[in-house]
Amino acid sequence: MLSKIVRTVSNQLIVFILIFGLYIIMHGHITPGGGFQGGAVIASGVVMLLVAFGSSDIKKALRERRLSVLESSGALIFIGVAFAGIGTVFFYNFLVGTPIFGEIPPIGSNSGNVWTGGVIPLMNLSVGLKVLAGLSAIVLAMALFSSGEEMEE
Amino acid sequence: MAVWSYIYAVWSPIVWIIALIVLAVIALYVRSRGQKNYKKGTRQTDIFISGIQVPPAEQRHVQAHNIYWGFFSALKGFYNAIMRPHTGIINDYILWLVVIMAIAVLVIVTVS
Amino acid sequence: MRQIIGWFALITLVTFLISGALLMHPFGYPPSDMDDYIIANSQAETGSNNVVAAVVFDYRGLDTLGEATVLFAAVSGVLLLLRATKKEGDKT
Amino acid sequence: MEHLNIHSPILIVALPLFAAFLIPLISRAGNKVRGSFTIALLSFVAFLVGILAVNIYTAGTRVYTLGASVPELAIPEGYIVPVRIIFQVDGISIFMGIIATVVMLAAIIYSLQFLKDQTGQDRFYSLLMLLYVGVMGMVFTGDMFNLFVFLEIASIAGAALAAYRTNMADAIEGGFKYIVISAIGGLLVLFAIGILYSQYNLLNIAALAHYMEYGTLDMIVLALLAIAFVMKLAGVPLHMWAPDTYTVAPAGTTPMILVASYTSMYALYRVTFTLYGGHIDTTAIGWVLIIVGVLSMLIGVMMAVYQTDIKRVMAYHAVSQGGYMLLGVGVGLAVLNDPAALASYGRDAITGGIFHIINHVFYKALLFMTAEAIFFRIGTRDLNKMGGLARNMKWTTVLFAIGALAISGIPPFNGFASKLLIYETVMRFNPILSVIAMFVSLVTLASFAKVFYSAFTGPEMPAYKEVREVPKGMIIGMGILAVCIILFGVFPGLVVDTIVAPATDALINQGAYINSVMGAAP
Amino acid sequence: MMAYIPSNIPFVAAAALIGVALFIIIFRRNLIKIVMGIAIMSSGVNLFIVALGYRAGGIAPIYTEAPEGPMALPVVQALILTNIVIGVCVIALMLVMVMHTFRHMGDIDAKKSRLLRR
Repeated sequence: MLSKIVRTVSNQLIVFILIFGLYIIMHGHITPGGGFQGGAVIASGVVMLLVAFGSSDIKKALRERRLSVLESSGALIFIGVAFAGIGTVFFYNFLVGTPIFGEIPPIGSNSGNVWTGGVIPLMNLSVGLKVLAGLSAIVLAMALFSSGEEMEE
Repeated sequence: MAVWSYIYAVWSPIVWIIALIVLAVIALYVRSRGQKNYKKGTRQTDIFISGIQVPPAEQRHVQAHNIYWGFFSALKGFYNAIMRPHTGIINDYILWLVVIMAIAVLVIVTVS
Repeated sequence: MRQIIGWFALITLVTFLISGALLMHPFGYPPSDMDDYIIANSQAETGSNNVVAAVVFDYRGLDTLGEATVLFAAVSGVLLLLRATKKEGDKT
Repeated sequence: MEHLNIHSPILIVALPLFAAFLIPLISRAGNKVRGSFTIALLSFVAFLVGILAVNIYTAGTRVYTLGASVPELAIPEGYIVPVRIIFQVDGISIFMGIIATVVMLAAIIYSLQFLKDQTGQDRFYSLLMLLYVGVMGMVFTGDMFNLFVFLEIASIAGAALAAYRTNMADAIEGGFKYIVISAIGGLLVLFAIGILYSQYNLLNIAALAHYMEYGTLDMIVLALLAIAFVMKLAGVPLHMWAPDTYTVAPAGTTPMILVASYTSMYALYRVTFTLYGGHIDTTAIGWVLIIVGVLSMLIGVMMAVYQTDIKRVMAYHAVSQGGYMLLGVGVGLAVLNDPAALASYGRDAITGGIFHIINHVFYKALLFMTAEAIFFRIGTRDLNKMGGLARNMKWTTVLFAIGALAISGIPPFNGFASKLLIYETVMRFNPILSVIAMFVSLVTLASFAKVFYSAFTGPEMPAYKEVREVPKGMIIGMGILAVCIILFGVFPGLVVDTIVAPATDALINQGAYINSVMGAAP
Repeated sequence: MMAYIPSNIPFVAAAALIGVALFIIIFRRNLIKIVMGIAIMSSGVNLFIVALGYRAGGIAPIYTEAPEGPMALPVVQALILTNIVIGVCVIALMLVMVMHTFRHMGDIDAKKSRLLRR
């Protein structure tokens, strides 16, 4: 556990990191970024908390089991969206042309519209969930192991 | 289906199995012609090593390490040679990879 | 001995890799049959302004699924290796 | 049904993937639920593999374009090259798929009992499924980069599984060696893929083969790809990781890691036959394969005789038997451009080499499982400490004997069938190679006689008086493989004609593979 | 060939980076350093592949408020995105195994902490 200044600052900062990560995830189809990048940003916020508060405190808040469930569900949503297109072909972008994320932007340079991209925003979201849970789980597990604490099974 | 023939040979596992059964029957017949007056557990079936004390059953088992001892000692030079590269160090495994890959690149580029 | 062989092989291999790099198309002028199609059609086919996102999640979606799978495998592996192994009757 | 048939290539990969993601959640309902779910799903996947196999043997190569508006639309309308990832399943792909599925079923049934009291089971089954996904993806995909991704999935899952027994230092060491080797091999493969991409701006194997020019860069790529895959399939002198990893991996996973290394062999064949076929000097490359094969056979078997760790003996034999496959296919490759020799013995040599893959995977998986059954009961792998186990473990003894006879090439088991094919054809190519192959088979028999003698026969050891037979589930898992071994040995002609000959044709016939994708190009 | 040298420097740098990584992996016994070598090698391959897609004067392949100009190739960027994640995963798993090795053997020297040989 680090000093009080670090703890307070990181407590305030985590909100901004979360918002920034979510922005990167949800705007992945119109601006640079995407699920992996945003998930990594949020996971780095978790690592910051881990450094500031020490692994034993974080363990109480972020149960490894919860992270594991979050990760599994992210992966399941991703493959589920891919499966949903199997009426045509696996991974078919079936949402293009529908009201949900289905608008087609003007071809060529344009100002960007969030309601485009078909299944891409959904996949970004699921991958973002998966990456943030996965990377946090890896770092948390390694921190707990090296500090000699047992993980819950 | 069971007979499998191509250019050189005809191989039929069914015929082989039948031959095996016939041989087994012959062997059993020959065995049944043997002497009947041998009894288990008497001195007739005891181990006899020219009068030396026979060790107890647990120590009589030849350990895996000692099997084919003659083979290994005859091929000592060969085994020393092929044991040396098997160091078990991960760096050496990668070194082998790099060496073989360098040779392969050289050979392929110069041959073609 | 090991050092000499190592250096020799390394230098040979890297020489070939570097000469290969020099033989490649000039930097900045790549051939682009496949990519031209994607750049031209990604907006109409997927509706995504970000062409890279269109490639990642639509044209090469299975790679991304594989990548997510790799991450899942790594997390599973890390949690498997760092598990608590003190349960009764647990044979090593 | 029709729908299942159309989508079967992707379902075979995606359903186990789905299961792998679901297993950590489902494990909360208990071990029984997870076990039955896994078995049920795998049976369904096996059924799909059957459907796909029948379809391929009747209708030829299957193309499945992911994300296109029609599965068969490999190239976008009015364009010249494929853009999307394409699954391309032909004879040899489905052949490898059948092997992986049968072994996976046996391994899961075996593991259900084997791991009953162990910790970390949910992760274990999840990773085992991922290993299966990696293998199936590698053999089904028609895309270079996708091949790399699935290779990495198989490597990571395999390494984590190999290090499963974290309480043992050697298990960690074996897993570490496997992942370092895989990572470096995978990165070199990726580098090679990058060079290919820079030249042709393509990633599809068929399209790359269509546009292949075979310049200097392509030669470097060939060397990188071939040697990386030779290392992953444990060919001498890049085999040293194999004994370390196979020895320590728990029983259910060792056969799957073995299958994963033969998947690399499939990738090697794919590269030499399909990607570069028609350009390379096949005689030279064929001789390279033959030399690697003969070295693997000889050094593998000589090292195996010396070992006293039961799984290490078998691991070195895996290296040695891999040499047979390379020898058979190498002879076929060496005469690929000589139609007369190819028709008279080259084709049969390739058939023998490929047939040996399925035979070897089955009996080696059985042998690894029996070795782990012994470990399960007596807690050691050291042959020096064993003896008299046949008195208490009768089924294991019988199953081990079947596997040992099969690997030594004793008729009527399946090892003899493929070895006979290899001896006969190699004899016509070069008699000395055939004699070496027979000698190796002889030493194999000697080595397994040693294992059988020191583990199963002999007086009853006082320490092992209380040893019991292994549970029924494990025997069923091994029994599946034993039945396959006997059936394949008794009906070799049937097996060769139905599943191996299409695989050989798929390898030799490069044009058909290219045409199934590039045929639509204007 | 010589004419390409100035323009092909990124490819040469990537190849050199791979050479450096192989040097580390071959000649350094410390397991952590081997892992570092693999990380460097991964970076080298990533650099190589992403450099393949650069177009002279090109812009990022994103149509939102895009200026005029040719676009860099998008596929390579997707490929290295995949490879970066794979690299992270492999390295995480390797580090866990090194931690276990240290716990068991009390050493991370490849020569001293080996049980499996011959």
